[in-house]
Order: sequence, then C-alpha cells, then structure tokens
Amino acid sequence: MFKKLIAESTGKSPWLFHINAGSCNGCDIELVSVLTPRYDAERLGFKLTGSPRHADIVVVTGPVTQQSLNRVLRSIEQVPDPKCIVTMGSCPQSGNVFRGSYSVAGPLSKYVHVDVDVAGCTPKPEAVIDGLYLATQILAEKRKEMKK
Amino acid sequence: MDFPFVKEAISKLFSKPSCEMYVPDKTKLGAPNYRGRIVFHPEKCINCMMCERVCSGNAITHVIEKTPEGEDKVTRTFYLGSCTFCATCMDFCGHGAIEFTRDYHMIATKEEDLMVSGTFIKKAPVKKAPAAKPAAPKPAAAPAPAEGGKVIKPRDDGKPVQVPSKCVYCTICAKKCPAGALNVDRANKTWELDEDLCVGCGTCSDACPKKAILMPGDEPVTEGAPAPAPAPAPKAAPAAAALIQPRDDGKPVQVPSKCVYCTLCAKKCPAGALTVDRANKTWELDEDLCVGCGTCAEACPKKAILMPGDEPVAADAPAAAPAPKAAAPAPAPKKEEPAPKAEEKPAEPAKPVEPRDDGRPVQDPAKCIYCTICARKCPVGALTVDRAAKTWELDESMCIGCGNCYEVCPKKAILI
Amino acid sequence: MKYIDLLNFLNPVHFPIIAIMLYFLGAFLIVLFGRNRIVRNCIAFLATGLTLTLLILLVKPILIDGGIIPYWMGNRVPAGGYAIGIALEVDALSLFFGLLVATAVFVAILYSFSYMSEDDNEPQYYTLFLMLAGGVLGMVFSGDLFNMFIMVEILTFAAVALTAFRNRVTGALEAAFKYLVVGCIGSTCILAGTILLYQQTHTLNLAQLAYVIPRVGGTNVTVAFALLFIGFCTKAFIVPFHPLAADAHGAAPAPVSVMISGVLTKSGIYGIIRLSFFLFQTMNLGTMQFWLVFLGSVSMFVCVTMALAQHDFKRLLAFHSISQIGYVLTAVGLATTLGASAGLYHAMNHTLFKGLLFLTAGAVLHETGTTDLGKLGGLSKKMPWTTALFLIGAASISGIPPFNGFASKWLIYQASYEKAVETGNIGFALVTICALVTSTLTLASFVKVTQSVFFGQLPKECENAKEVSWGMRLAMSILAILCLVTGLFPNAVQKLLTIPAGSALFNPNAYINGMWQSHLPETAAPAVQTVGVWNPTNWLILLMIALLSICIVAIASKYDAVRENKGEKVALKYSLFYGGEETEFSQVGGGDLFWGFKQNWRHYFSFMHNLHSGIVNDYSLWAVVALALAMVYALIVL
Amino acid sequence: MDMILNALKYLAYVLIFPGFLFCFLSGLLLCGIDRKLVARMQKRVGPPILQPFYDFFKLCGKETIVPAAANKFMFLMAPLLGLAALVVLQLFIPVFQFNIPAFTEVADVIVILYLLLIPAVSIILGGASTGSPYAGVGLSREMVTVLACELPLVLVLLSVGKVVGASYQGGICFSMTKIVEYQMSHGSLITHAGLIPAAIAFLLVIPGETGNHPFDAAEAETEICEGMLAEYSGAPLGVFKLNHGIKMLTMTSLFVMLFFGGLGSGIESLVALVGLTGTAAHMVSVLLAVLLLFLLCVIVTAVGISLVHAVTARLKIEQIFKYYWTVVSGLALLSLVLVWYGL
Repeated sequence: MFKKLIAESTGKSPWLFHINAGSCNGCDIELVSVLTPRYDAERLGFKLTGSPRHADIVVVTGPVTQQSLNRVLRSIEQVPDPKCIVTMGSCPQSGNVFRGSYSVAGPLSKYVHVDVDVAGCTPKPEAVIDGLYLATQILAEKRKEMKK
Repeated sequence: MDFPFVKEAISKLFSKPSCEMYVPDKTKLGAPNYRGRIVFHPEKCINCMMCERVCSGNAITHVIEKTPEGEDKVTRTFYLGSCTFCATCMDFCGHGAIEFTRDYHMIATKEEDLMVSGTFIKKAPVKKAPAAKPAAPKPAAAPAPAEGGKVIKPRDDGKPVQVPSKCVYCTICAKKCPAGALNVDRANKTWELDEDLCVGCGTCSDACPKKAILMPGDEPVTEGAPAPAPAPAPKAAPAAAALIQPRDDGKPVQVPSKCVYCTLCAKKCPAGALTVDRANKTWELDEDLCVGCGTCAEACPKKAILMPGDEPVAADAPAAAPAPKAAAPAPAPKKEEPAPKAEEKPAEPAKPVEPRDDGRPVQDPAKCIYCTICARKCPVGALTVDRAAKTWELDESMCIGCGNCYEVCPKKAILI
Repeated sequence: MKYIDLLNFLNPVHFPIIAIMLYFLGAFLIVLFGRNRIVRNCIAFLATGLTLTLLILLVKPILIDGGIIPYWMGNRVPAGGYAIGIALEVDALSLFFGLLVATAVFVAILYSFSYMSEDDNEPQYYTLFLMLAGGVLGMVFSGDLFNMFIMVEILTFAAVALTAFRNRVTGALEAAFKYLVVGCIGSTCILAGTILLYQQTHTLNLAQLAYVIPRVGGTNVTVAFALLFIGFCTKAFIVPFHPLAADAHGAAPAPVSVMISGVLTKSGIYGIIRLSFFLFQTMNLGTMQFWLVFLGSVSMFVCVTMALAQHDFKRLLAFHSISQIGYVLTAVGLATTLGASAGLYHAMNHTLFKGLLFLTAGAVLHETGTTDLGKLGGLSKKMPWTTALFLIGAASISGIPPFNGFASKWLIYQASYEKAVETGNIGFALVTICALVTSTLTLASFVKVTQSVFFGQLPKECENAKEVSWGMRLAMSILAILCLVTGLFPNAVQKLLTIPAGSALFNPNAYINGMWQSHLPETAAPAVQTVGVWNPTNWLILLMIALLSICIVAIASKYDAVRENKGEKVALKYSLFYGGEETEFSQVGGGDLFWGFKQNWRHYFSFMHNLHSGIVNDYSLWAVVALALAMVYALIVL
Repeated sequence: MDMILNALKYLAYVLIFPGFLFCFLSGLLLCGIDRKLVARMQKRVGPPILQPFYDFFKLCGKETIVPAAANKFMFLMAPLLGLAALVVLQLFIPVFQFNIPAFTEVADVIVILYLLLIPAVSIILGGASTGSPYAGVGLSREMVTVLACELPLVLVLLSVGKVVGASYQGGICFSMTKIVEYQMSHGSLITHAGLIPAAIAFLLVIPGETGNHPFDAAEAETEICEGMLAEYSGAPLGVFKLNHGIKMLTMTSLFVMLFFGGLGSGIESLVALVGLTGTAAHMVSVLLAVLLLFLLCVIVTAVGISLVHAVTARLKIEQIFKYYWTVVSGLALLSLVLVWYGL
C-alpha cells in the first residue's frame, strides 16, 4: 500500500529547481510566468524550490557558458534521484546564436543526459507546462526503474 | 496600520479563478502570425542557400547527393533546436519555400523530433553541346577578344553571362544584384562576375536594359557586326535620303548629322523612352514608352531632334562642327576606341595640337589665357580652369562634346 | 528534635569538621609529597572522595530527620550565655550547599587529573584547589560570623591565584588583579560589618546574633546589614560586580571556572540567605523582597543579553552563570516556601549543568587551543562524546523539558506568578515574564554556541582535534547523568533536598535552638504545594513511547537507508550546496548570528558595551556606588 | 490482564486517535486547505487539497543524501524528535470537554509553552548538523523568530491563567482541563472583555510560531535556499514538512481550546436530544467534538494563516522581531493589565 502510494504520487508533486546557465533571461521570466494565475502550474503540483536537494526536475536555461559550466554540473549532481533534466529554449540544446563563441561550453547534452527539450526562443508558457508534464511522466518511469 | 489587498483577497476568494483550462492537447495554436514550427516546401526551393546565409542561429544545413542521372538531390534540414524563430529566412527566401506555422508545441525527448527537412531535385540546365564555355573559370574582365560573328551561349552552371556587344556598362545589373557578385566599371568598361558570390538568381539579366546578360535557358545571341545603330534606328535613317522629315505620329526624329550623341535628350526624357549611347553613336526611341512631349527636342543643344511641325532638315546640313565627327568613328569598331584614346593623350604636348577624334575639346596651351569663360559656359561643368595655377582639365566622363567652350573661347584656344 | 550524642567518634556530629579538615589536610600533604604525580593524584582523589561520602552520610540525620548539628571547636561549650569558642553549625540549608560544593569539587578534581597534565608546577595547582574547596566548605558550615569571614578570605585568595594559574594566557593576570581588587573590597565590607555587629551585640556566634539582633536594632545594625549584604553580593557576582566574573572565567582553566561559577557564587548566595533570613530576619518586609527580586531579575536579563553578544565560549558561559544566579536570587527573594525551594533547586541544577558546560569548554580548549567562536566549527565529527555532553548541558540550562533546568525553572515561574497573584502586585508577573524570556534567550545563545563550535564547517586549524581522554569524559558524564536524574525525578529531589532546606529558611528559631539548646517556639513553614500540573516521569514515558514508535516505523520503512559519501575524497553529490560555488570553508561566524535581535536592541547593546569597559577602577567605582546605595536603601527601609 | 488492556488502550491513544495518525491526517489536510485558500485568494486554481500528501509520499520515495560534512545521527534523528514532541503536544490539548485524564493530567500550559520549543530546537539541530552556511543563517533566523513569538505567547497564557485562576484556590490555574471546564460554565473566553486583545495577539502569533509566509525568514527559499532544510532531501525532509503541518494543527487547536472552549457544551445536549445513550452517545459526541474542533481550526487557519499569507510579503528578520515585541506584545500586555486590575 505504502509502495503504491509513493509510486502514484511521484508524478503528482514535481518540484522544480531553475538553473540559469548564462541565459538572456527571456526563458527565465517565461518559466516564472508559468506559476502566475493565468497559467498556474501549481494546480499540477509544480513548485519552485531554493535548493537542488529538494528538486525533482532541473530546468536549465541559457547556453551553458564556460563560467557557469562546472556550477551547473555541480548543482545537477546534487539533485537526489529520481531526477529529470529539462532544457528550456534553444540555447541549452545547441547554443543557438551563441554557438561557436569562445565562452560557450556547448550544448548541455554534451555533459548530461537531457530528458526533455522545450524548443522555442522563449517557448510559450503552455509549451513549458507540456514539457514539464512530460517530465513528470518520465519521473514516474524512472522511479519504477530505481525501485527495481 | 493599513493592510493592502485584504478586500481584494477576500472578494477574489469567492470569484472564479482566472486560469485557463489546461488540457494537454496539441491542436491549440498560437496568436495569428505567431512564428512557431517551421514547414519547408522542398518543391519551391531552388537551393539558392540565401536562407542558410542569413540564419542567425545557423540552424539550416543541406546535403547534396548526385542522383544517377547526374542531377543533385538536395535535402535541406531546419534544426528547430538552434533556431531563434526570427523568420529572416522566410523573408529572404524569394520563392516562399519556408513557412512558419502557429503551432508552438515543440517539445522533444530526442533530438530528431526537432529536425524539419525536405529533399528535392535541382533542375539542371538543358543539355547541349557545351559551346564555348568561357575558358577561364573566372571570366576575364573584358569579354573574349572580339572575333566578329561569335555566338554567346548562356552558361550551364546557372550563372549569368554577358553579351559584350550589347552591354553599355550602365552598372544597373551590379546595383540590382542582391548578392553583390557583379562589379561593372563604366569608365574602363569592365564587367566582372564573382563566381562564388553569385547565386544565379537572374535578377541582373532581368534588370539589364540592353538584354546583355544571358541566363541559362535564354537563347544564345550571335555577336554579329557591332552595328552601332541597332535595329530600331534604321527606321529613321532610310526614310529621308537627302531630307529628314519630322514624323507625323507626334514622336521625335533624330537628325543624325547634327546629333552629337550627348545623351542630354535621353536624360531629360521623362518617360525614359530614349536611349542614347555616346560610344557607339546609337540613338533609339522606344515607341511605346515615348509620350511625344518634345522635351528632348528642346533639350537638344544641337536642335538635332525634329518634332512634328518643324521644317525638314537636310540630312548632311553643313553644321560645321558635328558633321565630320559623326562620320569619322563609324567604320572603327567600338573596341579600339578606348585603346587609341589612351595613348594619344600622353603624346599631346610635343606635337602641335590637333583636334581629338572623339568629339571632345582639346586645349592649345600656347593660346590659352585661362580666362575660365569656357569653364563657365560648359553646360555640364566638365571643365575646371584655374587662373592662378594655369591648369585646364577636361572631365571626359562629364563632357558631352557640345562645343560651347570652342565657340565662346575668345582666343580660339580650344579645338574640337 | 533528637539531640545527637557528642562522644561517639563515628557519630555523625564530627563529620562536618572532618570534612573541612580533610580538604586542608589534603592541601598540606600535597605540598609535602606533591612531586610525584601518582601520589598527588591519590591524595587529591582521597580527600575529595572521602569528604563527599561523609557529607552524603550526613544527609540522613539532617535533611531527612531535620536535625541540626552544632559543633564547638575545642569543646568550648558556651558558658554564662556567651559563646567564646568557634562553632560549626550544620543545618539543612548549609548541608545542601555543602553537598553541592563536595560534588563539584570531586568532579573538578577528576577532570583536572588529565586536563592539567601538560601544565607545569601542578602541585601548586592542587594545593590551591583544595584550599579553595576547604574555604568554601568551611564558610558554608561555619556557625561563627568571623570564621565565615576568614573562610571567605581563604577562598577569595585561592580563587585569585587559580585564575592567574596559566599566566601565559592573555588577560589572565589582569583578570586575577581585577578579581583581587573587587574581592578585597567585598571582604573589607564583610569585615567592617562583622566588627560593627560585634560592637553592638558583643557576640560573633550566628545563632546568638540571630537571637539578639531583632531585639537590639538601631542604625549601626542596619549599616552593618548593608555592609555585609554588599560584601556577599561581590562574592556572588550580582549585577554591579558581574564583569569581573566574565574576565576571571575567560582566563581561568576549566576546573577552576567550574569552582568559581558553581561553588563560589553559591557561597555568596548562602551568605545573603544567612544574612537576610536568619541574622536580620528582614525577609518578611515587602521592600526587602522587592530589593532581592529586583537585583535578581536585573542581573538575569542583563547578563543573558550580554552573553548573546559574546565571541568567546568561556565568557559566554560566565555571563550565563551570573544570569542563572539571578534566577536563584529572584526565587529566594520571593520569600515563599515554594520560591525558596525552587531557588535552591535551581542553585543545585546550576552547579551541575554549569559545571558540565565549563568542562566541555575546557575539553574544546584542550583539543583545539582556542575558545574563539569564530575560529571553531564542526567539532561534532571529531569529538562526538563532548558534543553529546555539551548538548545535554545546553538543553538543561535552557530548560528543555526532560532535563533538570526545566524542572527548577518551572517551579520558579509557578512561585513568582503565585506570589504575583497573592500580592496582587503586577510587578511579580513581569518578573515571571522576564524569567521566561530570559530562558529563551539562554536557549538562543546556546544555539549560537552549538552552531559555531560543534556543528557547521570544520576549519583547517581544528583538523587534528580528537576526542578527549576518558578521565575528562568520565567527569563530564557524571555531571550529565546527575543533570538527567535530577531533571527526571524533581519530586524526589524536592522531598529529599530542597524542601527541608527551603523550609529551614523560614525557621530561624530552630537554628538558634539547635545551637543553644534553648526552647524558642519554632515556626513550621507551610507545606510546599505547586499549583501547576507536571508529572515528569509520566510525561517522559509518553515522549519515549512516541519517539520509540516513530523510530520503529521509520526504520521499518528503511528511513535510514541513506547513501553516504564513500572514500576519502568528498564526491560532488555529497558536497554541500553553496549555490554551485566551490568554496570549501565558509563558516557562519559565531558573532553575527541573531543580527535581527541585535539590530533591534543596538542602543541597549552599545550602552552595555561601554559599561563593560574592563578597567579595574570602573568596577571598583561601581562596587563603592553599590555600597552607598545599599546603605541608603537599608537605612530607609529597615 | 486489564493492565495489558490498559497499556494497549493508551498505546492506541498515543498512536491512533489524538496521537500520530490523527495528527498526520489532519495536519497535512490543514496544510492542503491553507495552500488552496492562498491560491484562491490570488485568483489561481491552486493545488488539490491532498497535495501535501502527494508531496510527503513523493519525498518518502526519493533518495536521502547525507552530505559528507553532516553528522549523520543528528541529521536523521532531528525530524523524528520534532515529530515525537509535536505528537505528544497534541495529546495534551483536550478536545472540548473530552480528554484522556492520563495525558492531560501530566502537563499544563507552561509545559505546552515549552514543548513548542522542542520542534524549533529539533529543526535547529537538524539544520546545524548539516554544516551548510545557509543552515547557519537559517538557524539564527529561526531562533530569533522563536524568541520573538515567546514574549506574546507568555503574556497571553499568563492572562488566561489569571482569569481562569480566579475561581480556583491558587489564584492561578495552568491546567488545560480546568480552563476548558471554566469556559463550559462561564462561556468561551473570547467573550471575556479583558481577553479580546489577548485573543488577537494569539491569532497574530500563530503564523510566526508555525513559520508561515510573512514570518518565514528562516526558510526563505529565495534568499537562503530553504535555510535549514537546504541540505535535506527525501524522507527527513518529508518529516519536516509533516512537522510543519502538525504544528499548524497544534497552534490552531490551542487557540480554539483557549478561546472557544465554551462551544463544546452544546454537543452533550445535542447527543442527548438525538436519544443516544451510554457508550454510543459518548462515541458520537467525541466524534462531533473532533469535527467541531477541526472545523474551527480550518476557520482559524483561513483567517490567521492563509489570509495573512496571501496579502503580505516576507518580512526581514529584524522587522519580524520588532513587530512581535512591540505590536503583538503590547496587545497581550494590555490584556494582562486589564485582566489584572479586575476586568
């Protein structure tokens, strides 16, 4: 009974931790706008937390600059399993317009397995919610694998 | 001790929340001209690669494979993960092959979901015995040496080719070229095409007034005798063997003997119906453009254009100055002119001064007192005379050979 | 009331004098044979151990049966109504304090065996230590005013010498000097008071004085009362005299600070109690109660706020010991049986947990070489035992329920609020509130110490700290067990120790009868009953059941199957989250915690900061001003 | 035999009814209602009522990481200690006139006041044991908040003790059962003129004591990354969140018992009216009392915690302290003086 409860509620209360890897803040304000009354992600249980230890889903924005690389990797490493990594906007997936610059350390997928990409140069909040919803389902599966 | 928003908080407690019903369906679309997912129409694309060049996130790549028949099959992919959705590629695509839909659901777990691609076969030019393709890969500045009667064929690699005889170096094609691949020098009559910049879009051949640029698919043009006066001109010449009659349909007619081809009439013509070429002495009137306003007649310094209602003029009226000039250049083909003119000028000081043969004035330094009257009288301001420094310069490109300076010069120091 | 037969040697009546003699004898023997370490330790251990056993044997006759042992030195029994010889009188109150002294001394000696091993000239240390112990025990048992003065002199000088024992510690000599100056002012006041009294009543025997003074009265007597009161206040480090205690503790080695805070201050309190309850019997006056309660609550609040602002572990503990003395004084000042027994109960607890805390501070100093809160941190990994013991001490001082601090404080709140309702004077209600808030402030400052010293980040310097030797740990755990025991069975402790001692306060005639075998009517103190409801044993069983069941459920659901850092190098996953940064060490300094509280009270703190200037003449000025005020107040009131 | 039965009965009391299970369910339910109300006040749909349960079970499912710098035993024990103290605390608070004598005889108001310290101390010890600098700062802020809430709480309890004590011999009375009985006969204390400022003061203390929004400088997720809970993950974090829920329940039920005790008197007559007798009547009336208590708790949460959460922004720790020691303590002191001088 206890196991079933845990398995069922893993997807129902995904807590987000937002890492800004040098983004132009376009995606950052879009991510926060997801929690405002109009789109209200909280009804699905989303909540922004302050420390990676509390997080289930890590949302990365920005083209992972050289400076922020090891800080991002360190924070992601500190998130307890089962965890999901969601990249928001084009920058983390490919470096977008900043690709090839001396200070961009390349797409995030070079260092960490990215679970869900939400494309769009500032994707719409509905798209972000879809992405996060998909991430919660992946979380549930990861929980099952972890259990085995 | 005021508590802000307490009233609102309580009232909102009982009102309906203002959230949008969240239902995870994919059919919801963005705002009317929202730039969402890209849709590529391969059939329209001509692989001009303009979109690749302008894309800021360089998200567009293409791969060319040779099909068995030798045509190249091009597959172009748009990587949405690296696209900033600024739609510059859509603006630059002349053929509307790129379209941004209103679908904003671009969520992917694998990279491939974000790739939008399309393949098409590029239309190769019609196969013909490869005529004299310009030998050097980079066409020489001047077109091939003029061996009369040569046939100019359009090139097969989609690039434009120039018909030297027809080209008047008016540089319109260079201005129109979107890729800036052409540079044409009016003064030393050069027409160069930069192979790799050129995208073969054909805007230059459309813009050329003289139809002097051939694109793949146009018929080859035989160079033939470089008749300075192209076809339209004959209509006027044969009519009055001895006497030039004004025309009856209200259009102007040229008196070749008097005309010095100073292109003033063409410049003044409001409808742009007249094309006068100084170098090869052509005066053409485009019937359908001409509105018969007569501004060319008035503007003509030499009264070489007759409007209906003027008296007919004898073809070879003894107008002193222009006659000999008009006759002289006829036989020599256009191309030699630039060359002789070049060496003849430096030799001038040693020998006694003779008039130049291209209808432009020349100064006799001995007689000239640098009174600058000629400079003031010149209608186009081609002369600059400096009284103190005793210098007399003529700007060939401006000078129209009208002879005013020759007439006004008190000392007859200018010969024409 | 049973009289005890004088002749039998094993008869308990000789135990008090034997106890005192043992200490002095021990001190003397150590001077002779002190070179050899083992011999010295044996002597010290024997002396303190025997004394403790003797006093425990005394508990039955005095505390349970309520007897009083008078003892005339040299068998000079008073003749013709005048007492010539020096007497010892041990009633419930003095035995209670005696027990405190004996336990504290025994544990301190155990601790200092290994703590002082590195110091040079150790024999002198032990002689001074036993002299100090003897002095205090002598003062507590003495039935003669002048004998009390002599004992006070001995303990003051021994304490001064011990404070400056580690003279290479910065500020040790200066602290000792300050303590000497103010101590001497106090002693001279006591001497002057004794002389004035002797001139008025021609007797020095406490019992006789108690009998004569109420009948004589007059201005000289009130002046003597003021002098004696201020004298004992300096010994107890009450408010105007408290800064020197902070300096003394800062420099003194740990066992000595246990003695100073645990024992010396109690001797001061004992003096005040004897003075105001027995000799001058002024405590029934409302104004006298107000005076004691006011002094107590002021010292309670001032010292706790000062403690919050400290950067040094030992100075913080010193200020706390004075604020706890404030608690005791307030409770005793209420002059109700419940108040008195609560006060004495808190005095006992204070000796136990304050001793424990000072010993843990000593352990930290012993291992890391510094007690500066800013430089310490993360010692719980290196010294788990000391951390656990410290937490027990901190919990009991800040009054967390299962421990003894809460039991006594709970009684004090009951007493003060009951007094408030009884007298209808809202002042006492404010005292209760001040007491409750002070106990939370105590908790706050100990949270600060816990975070800065034991938890938080381990700095480089303390890398090689390791657990203290078993001797020190044994001493500390004895005190910890005592803290827990007295906390768990308050009713038993009350019935056995504090109520007899408390009710003895209200029965001076019994004291006089005991000494002179005269038959004055005895006033039986009303029975002590508490209005509140708290039955710690049941309560603790409840908490244990709840905790146990929760732990079982947790372990069943593999709550502690956690993933730990394997291997030496700290893997990225297990390193602390610094917002992504890589800093290894960023200790949150001990000083700047509680910014919120300090910000609000900054004017108060700046005023207090200038007040505690640390210059001797300021402190002596305060002493004299306090004396003057006391004199004026006594003259008006009495 | 009856000894074992008795022990089982008491064990059941500890674990089931007023003990662990009841606290667990109603605590988290109260937390869910609070979050839903706050959301609705901001015109948001807000999470489902059972969201805290989902959070708790999800956290139990997650992996617990003990940082290398942490002291493992303290790290794991702290939340359990807090939970035990809170459960025991809930046992002492009677449900209107029905209480278990074995428990409510053991502790009175001052002990409850002190027991409220233990969860705070447990969260402080937990935070300190991780050794993270955020925990250090959070810990000092938590201590200052507890310090701030202590003064008004003491004042309110003393004034209540004085009012109720008037009719008992000691002049003061601190035992909860007597306070409720007093209210049964003399009507709820809220109606007592002198105690109205005390009631308001207690209502203002509730968000501070439970660490809710405007006064949660200690666990500010934006400035100091969840303060003391920065290094907690998995089950210990879940237990801390559970502690937070139960603390809300305890504070609100304490408020209801202190000031709305009188409402319970109606239950007896209601059950008698329905005609039940004997144990059935007792069972039903206990059930009714619990429901009434929970309902009142929800109302108090709505007014005291959710409304305040929705309309205010987080205060600085210094402002929290000043607010509590001037405004709220002033109110409580006013009521103490009023009560003292015979109102």
